[in-house]
Amino acid sequence: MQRPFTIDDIAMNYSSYIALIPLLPLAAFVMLGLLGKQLSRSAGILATLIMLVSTVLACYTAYNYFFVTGKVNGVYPPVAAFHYNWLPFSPGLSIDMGVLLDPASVMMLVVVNFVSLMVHVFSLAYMKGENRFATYYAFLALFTFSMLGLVLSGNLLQMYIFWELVGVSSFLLIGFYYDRPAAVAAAKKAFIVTRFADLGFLIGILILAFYGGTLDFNTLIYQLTATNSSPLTQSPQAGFPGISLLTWALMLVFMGGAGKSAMFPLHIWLPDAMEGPTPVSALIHAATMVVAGVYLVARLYPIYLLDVAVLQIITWVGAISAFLAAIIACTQTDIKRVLAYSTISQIGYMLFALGLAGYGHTTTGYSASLFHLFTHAFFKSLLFLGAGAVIHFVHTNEMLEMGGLRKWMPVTHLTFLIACMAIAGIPPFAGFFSKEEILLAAWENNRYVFLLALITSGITAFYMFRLYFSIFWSRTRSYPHQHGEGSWTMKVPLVLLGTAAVLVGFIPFADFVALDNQKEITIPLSFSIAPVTIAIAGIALAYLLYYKYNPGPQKLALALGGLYKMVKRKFYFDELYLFITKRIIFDGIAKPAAWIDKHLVDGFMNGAGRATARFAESIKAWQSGRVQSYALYFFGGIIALAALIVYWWT
Amino acid sequence: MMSDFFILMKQELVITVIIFILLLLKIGADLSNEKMLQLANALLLLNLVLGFIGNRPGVLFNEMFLANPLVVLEKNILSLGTLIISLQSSAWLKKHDHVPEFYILLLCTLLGMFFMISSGNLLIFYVGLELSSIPLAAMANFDLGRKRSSEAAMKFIISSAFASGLLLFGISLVYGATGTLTFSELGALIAGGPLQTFAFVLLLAGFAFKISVVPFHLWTADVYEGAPVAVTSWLSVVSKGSVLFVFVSVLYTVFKPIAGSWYNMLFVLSVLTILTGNLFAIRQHNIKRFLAFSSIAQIGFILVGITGSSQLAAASVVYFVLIYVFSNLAAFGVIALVSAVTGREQLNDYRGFYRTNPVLSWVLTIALFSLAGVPPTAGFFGKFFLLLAGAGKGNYILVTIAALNMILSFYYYLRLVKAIFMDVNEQPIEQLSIPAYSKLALFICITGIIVTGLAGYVYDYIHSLSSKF
Amino acid sequence: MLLSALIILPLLTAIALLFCNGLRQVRVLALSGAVVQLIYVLWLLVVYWQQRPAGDAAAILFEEDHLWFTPLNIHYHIGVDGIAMAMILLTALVAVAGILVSWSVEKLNREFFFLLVLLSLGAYGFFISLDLFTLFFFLEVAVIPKFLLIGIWGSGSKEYSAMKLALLLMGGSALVFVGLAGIYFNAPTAAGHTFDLLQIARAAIPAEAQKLFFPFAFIGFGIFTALFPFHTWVPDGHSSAPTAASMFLAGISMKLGGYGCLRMALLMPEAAQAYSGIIILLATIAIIYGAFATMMQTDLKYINAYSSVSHCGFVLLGIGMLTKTAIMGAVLQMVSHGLMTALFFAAIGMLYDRTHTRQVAQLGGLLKVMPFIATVFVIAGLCSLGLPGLSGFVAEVTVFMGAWQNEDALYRIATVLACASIVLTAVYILRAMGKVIMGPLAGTGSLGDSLPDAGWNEKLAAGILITGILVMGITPFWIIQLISG
Amino acid sequence: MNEIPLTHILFLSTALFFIGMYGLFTRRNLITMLMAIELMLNSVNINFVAFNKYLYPDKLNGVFFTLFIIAVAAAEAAVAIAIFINLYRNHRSIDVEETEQMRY
Repeated sequence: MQRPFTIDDIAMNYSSYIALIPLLPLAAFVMLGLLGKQLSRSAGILATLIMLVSTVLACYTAYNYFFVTGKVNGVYPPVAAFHYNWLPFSPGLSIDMGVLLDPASVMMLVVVNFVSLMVHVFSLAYMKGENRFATYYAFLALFTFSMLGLVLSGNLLQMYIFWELVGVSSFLLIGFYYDRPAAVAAAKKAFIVTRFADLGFLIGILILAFYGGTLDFNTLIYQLTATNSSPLTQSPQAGFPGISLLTWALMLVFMGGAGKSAMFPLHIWLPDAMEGPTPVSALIHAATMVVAGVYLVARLYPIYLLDVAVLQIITWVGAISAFLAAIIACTQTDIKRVLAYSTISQIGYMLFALGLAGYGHTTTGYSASLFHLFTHAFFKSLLFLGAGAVIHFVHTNEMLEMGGLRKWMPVTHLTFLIACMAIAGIPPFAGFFSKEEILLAAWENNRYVFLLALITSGITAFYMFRLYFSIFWSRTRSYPHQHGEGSWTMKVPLVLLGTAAVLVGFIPFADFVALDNQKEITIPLSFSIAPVTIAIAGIALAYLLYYKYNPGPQKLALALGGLYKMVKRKFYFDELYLFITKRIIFDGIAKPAAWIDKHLVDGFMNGAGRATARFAESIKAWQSGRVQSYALYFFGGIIALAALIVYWWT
Repeated sequence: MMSDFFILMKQELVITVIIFILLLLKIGADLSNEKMLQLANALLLLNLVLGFIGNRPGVLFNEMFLANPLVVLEKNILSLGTLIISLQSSAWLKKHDHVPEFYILLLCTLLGMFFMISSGNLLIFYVGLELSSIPLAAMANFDLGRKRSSEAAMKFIISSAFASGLLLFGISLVYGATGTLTFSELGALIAGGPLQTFAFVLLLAGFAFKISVVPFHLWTADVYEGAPVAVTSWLSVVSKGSVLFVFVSVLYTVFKPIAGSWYNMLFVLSVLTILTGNLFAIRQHNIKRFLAFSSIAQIGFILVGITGSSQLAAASVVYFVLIYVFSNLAAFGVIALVSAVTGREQLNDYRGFYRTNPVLSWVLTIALFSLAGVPPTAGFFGKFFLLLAGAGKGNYILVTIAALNMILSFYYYLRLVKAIFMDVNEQPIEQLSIPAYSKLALFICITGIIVTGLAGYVYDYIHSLSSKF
Repeated sequence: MLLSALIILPLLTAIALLFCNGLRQVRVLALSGAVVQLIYVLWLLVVYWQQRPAGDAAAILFEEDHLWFTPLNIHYHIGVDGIAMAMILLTALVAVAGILVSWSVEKLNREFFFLLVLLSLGAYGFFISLDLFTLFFFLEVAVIPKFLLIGIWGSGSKEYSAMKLALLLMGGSALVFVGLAGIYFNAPTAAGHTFDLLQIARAAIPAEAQKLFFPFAFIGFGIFTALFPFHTWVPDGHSSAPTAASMFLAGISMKLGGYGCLRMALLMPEAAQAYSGIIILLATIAIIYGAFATMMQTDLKYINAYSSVSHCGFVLLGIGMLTKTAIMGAVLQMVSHGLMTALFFAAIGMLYDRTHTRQVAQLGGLLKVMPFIATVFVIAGLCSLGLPGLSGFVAEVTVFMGAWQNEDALYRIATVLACASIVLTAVYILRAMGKVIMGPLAGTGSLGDSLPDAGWNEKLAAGILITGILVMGITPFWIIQLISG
Repeated sequence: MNEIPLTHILFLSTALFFIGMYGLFTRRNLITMLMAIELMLNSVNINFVAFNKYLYPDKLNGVFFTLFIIAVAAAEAAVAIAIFINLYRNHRSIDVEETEQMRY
């Protein structure tokens, strides 16, 4: 694998404006943060306009990268547009703030900007009348900035920095309704769980950086892939018995990714994160931030390719997450939670697609995964925005309290249907193509995974349409407050995303985003039969159970009994974590630590003081006040000294 | 020859003259207390001034009486202390009806100390010692009506008589072993035989008694508590200082040959002294008694310095005594004023002192900090150099013990500071008007505390003088 | 003379304070003094940049050397290198902020500001002195003002805390003294015995002497910077102290210890090498155990005090790792923690002034009532949990990077444990934040949500510190250049 | 010519010294204690004279010293008695056990 070169003259025609793409939202954040109060209503519009500019720039960059610069001898070269030596540790080792353009990052650039813009527009209506309206947009801008920085970063620790920043902005946005205890708890949970994962990420970075001798992605990849003499690859030494340092490093880095992408068993924060405003969920917890884990693994893919074991772990983590999340999604009644679990499930797809290369047959999973990431961004954000519109209309998250909404909100209904089709993998919607590629990769590499994925896709179709039917069909209710579907600012994003969800599937994605030496992906029509049929079966089942309101579902639930309950309670993961934190961390470690400090360490100091005082009290009789005893002691002293001289020092 | 006599013994002569003047005044015209105090203070000031001019080194009466710059300086330090004390005690003496006697006795002791300091011979040394201690007993009794005062005097006279008895026994043994009483000759003859060493122990005990080294210290607290404040401060500063000067010179010259054994003794004694002083000081309630024990601890630190047995050590001791004069007298100045006006001498009486007397509180606090050795007060430098001198011998165990004991001493000094600044008190000491004399005295002390440390050349000067060690 | 001004200015301010009375005069004087000092320090920084040979952070500038005690060869020798410069800057910033937050101290205000200024004076002197004697001198100068500040103006069991602090620090300086004496007599310099840092550094101290005296000096200084298990003065002292004093204590005074430890480690490299294992052990314990102890605290000031124990552990960790990067990280952590914890204490003080409670359980949702203070609180918290863009991250990641360069397996484990603290910190910070700032409103008493938000002085104070934090967090390269070329 | 050897005299003086010390430790009447001290001083005198006569007869240091001691002892006794009288005025007794107000 030859040194990925960076062509300066290419770099030239980006560096001028490319930095603006993330910096504009930052500017918006600072502006709104400082003088949000003054421009209350116009704050949103301002932020949205800035986002628009940034999006246009992003698209122009993409155009520039893919079509103007184009391929250089067969591949799209990674371009380090520019970098600034931000925090030098030691010669060679430093955090550089830079911009690294390669197909993946450019693709993400577009996605993040576009979705973010849509959310900005949507929120104009959705968040109208919030008293912290400006703050909301400030946080949105902050998040967009951080996400873009993450996407563009060309340096491990730069990525970590923005990784943390997206984490904190997600914390702020989840906790936006800060006076709701539930929201606060969810925000804390999200931050701490991801922080725990980031610990792994950080240590992984330390290992990689130390042995790679650099933090820069390109150089790092070159160092580790080119030279096999790198101490990382030689297994046990310095590492933990049996497992090579490389494995450790990659697993730890993946741990970070798994945390952000809410993979089992670190997924617990994502469903709770739905406490945040719905557009936020659409942006952060569906389209962009949660896929950061996938993006991270993709970034370091050449290194991951060195270590089969980790890739296989990734595969199974992804596959299992996809499956379990899908099952849980079937039992949830809070529409946002359903979507959250479906998000987990879909990201599971992306991750195991990446991992599949571990079985060493084909590496097509890479572009498949990123393709799914790409399409998923559109239809999932669409779903969330649709859900947002619905919630905005009915003022509840409970699907059981909905039904027949198609009458009142046709646009939402239509777009939502499209999105459901897309996620269920019905041709010709976007989801179909990406999912097909993933399934194909699975088929080529590991049949078990393929099987699991197939079943999951069926379940996906089922629960999505369960959702769809119970919102828009089922029994028709009357809603007290009959205001319309919502202003155009809410409709436009839905429509735009809808069209995207229809069209993006036709993009020959693999031509743009692929590994350097990857073979063409061609899906034989015959292959598509099984998935599609299964998807349709799922839809059919959903139709039977939920098209008209009937007692069927309850019966089914009762029939399944304990199983149903276990799934409904999300396999008791939250309880498990609660036990670990409360019983083990707090009661088990922290309480004793505090006790020791108060009673042993501190007690020792005070005890020493008291002991001295008591000793002083005990010898006071010496000073008896009798002049004769004084004289006696005097004489005794002389004798003692004489004795000392005689017997000790001679 | 005759001129020699007048020049070398100038300071002693001046004191003698002053004593006689006071005596005649006492017999003849009876002046009012104010007048008498003015006169006395004026004379003491004169004495101090005269002490600085026209000195030169030399010896008299075949080496019985030595005079050299260091000795002169030491004497001047003592005269300074005397002046300050007399200024401070004016508030108390005003109401007393034996002012001249007080000064006569005071000056007699001072005279004795002078002789002791410049003694070149055990005989003169003994006479000086007695002359400096016997009148002191009488002074301790100067609050004639108070039980405690007379008790203190009794304890002091008995103990000191006993001590001097042992000292004499030691001297007699030295004489028996060497056949001479002159320091210079002794220095050559001392070889460290058992008899000599035992004799030395007795001598050491004699010194240790005067500077109240544990276990020869037991009289200190009671006498300090019982005696009038003026006498207490005199005891704790001037008499102690004088004996220290002699002690150092005798150790470093006469007993140099047996330095090994007395080094070990001082090691033990210093540790004992610091510990005991601190431990007892922790739980005192009477402020004079408290200062007595704290001064014992101070002596311990000085001993640590003395173990260094070098020019550095000698200089540091003299330097420390100078600083000690300022710090301790500043403290005693405030206490004297308070007890003279209100008669309150308990530590608890000082609770909330800052509310009523901010100035006095700051003076007392600075004095305490200087005693505790907190920069930028001079006490810090004094202690630092003492311990450094001690460390010079390479005995870091001793230095560590001493240094860690600073924590203890810190504790009780800060306890008083806490009482002054932080505690609340329903009937605090009322607001006091500081008489001019005390003002002057306190001013001298505080400037001393500030300047002596920060101005490096003071130490340099003393160091240059103590070159003979 | 350039550098002596750093001592002379506060001295003059202090003396002037004695002669003016009335809160108005006093605080204006104190503030103007501090501000002038800050400006002067900034100017000095500029001069330093210009004069210093490029990339040489070890270069000592503005040297002054006067013989002080001839017989002992003690000098008044001052000068600054990059590290000292950074610490001075920190001191100046915190000093101004501290004076600002104690704008309306009611009782004995003259003495209060006098002591504050004296404290800062001690810090300045300490950081600029190149002679171990003056170093020790200023170290102790700074002890007594702490005692009085806590004891007189403090809250809670103030006397106890003040006494504890004074005694432990006294013990620390006693140990330091022994160490210094050992260095003095054992450094084979050309000029005989000397306290001069540079000369001692040039003439290497014999290894066995180092091994004998390094522990004294290091533990002694360590006590000042909350070395486990001598950290017990930190929680009580900080939480009893008045706001400004807490800021000075945690922001400046604890740094004296770290700086001293650093100097000692550089002065006695062999010994530092020999003992680094123990240092690392203690530091790691402090980090983890401090963090866990913090989780169980219910009083905001205790939370911050214990977290200071944990954070100062990073300083010692960095020093103990003995790699260039790690030591750089230690210095960064000193500066960062100084600013951050000062800000935190300031925020807590502001909350306390209004709600009259520091119990987490009794507070809640204050973001609604006092958005500014709440924001300050949040920023301080985020900085303390090492959020990128704020100073904390820069310092910690540097320490980690440097620590990891030490290849010993056990040291690696220590590093990993230290890394774990980023999670623990997040836990306790978010718990406190979630309860006090977010959630339903509580603790505002009868006033309800009519409690006033920060006044101009508090805003200014917070602004200064936040600026420092942001500048360091967003553009760390210049301070890195400052301290390590 | 049977001359008394020095040792005998030294024995005497030492015995006298410790008798005096014993008296000081045991007697409760202050006057008696003072007398005991005088005993000790006298033993010292004997020492000096003896040493002077037997060992260093050429000079008279010892004898002079003795004279001084006697003089000083007299002065000491005078002051001591004065103090005791005052003590008696205050305490109505010169029993050493009575004077233990100040202790600890």
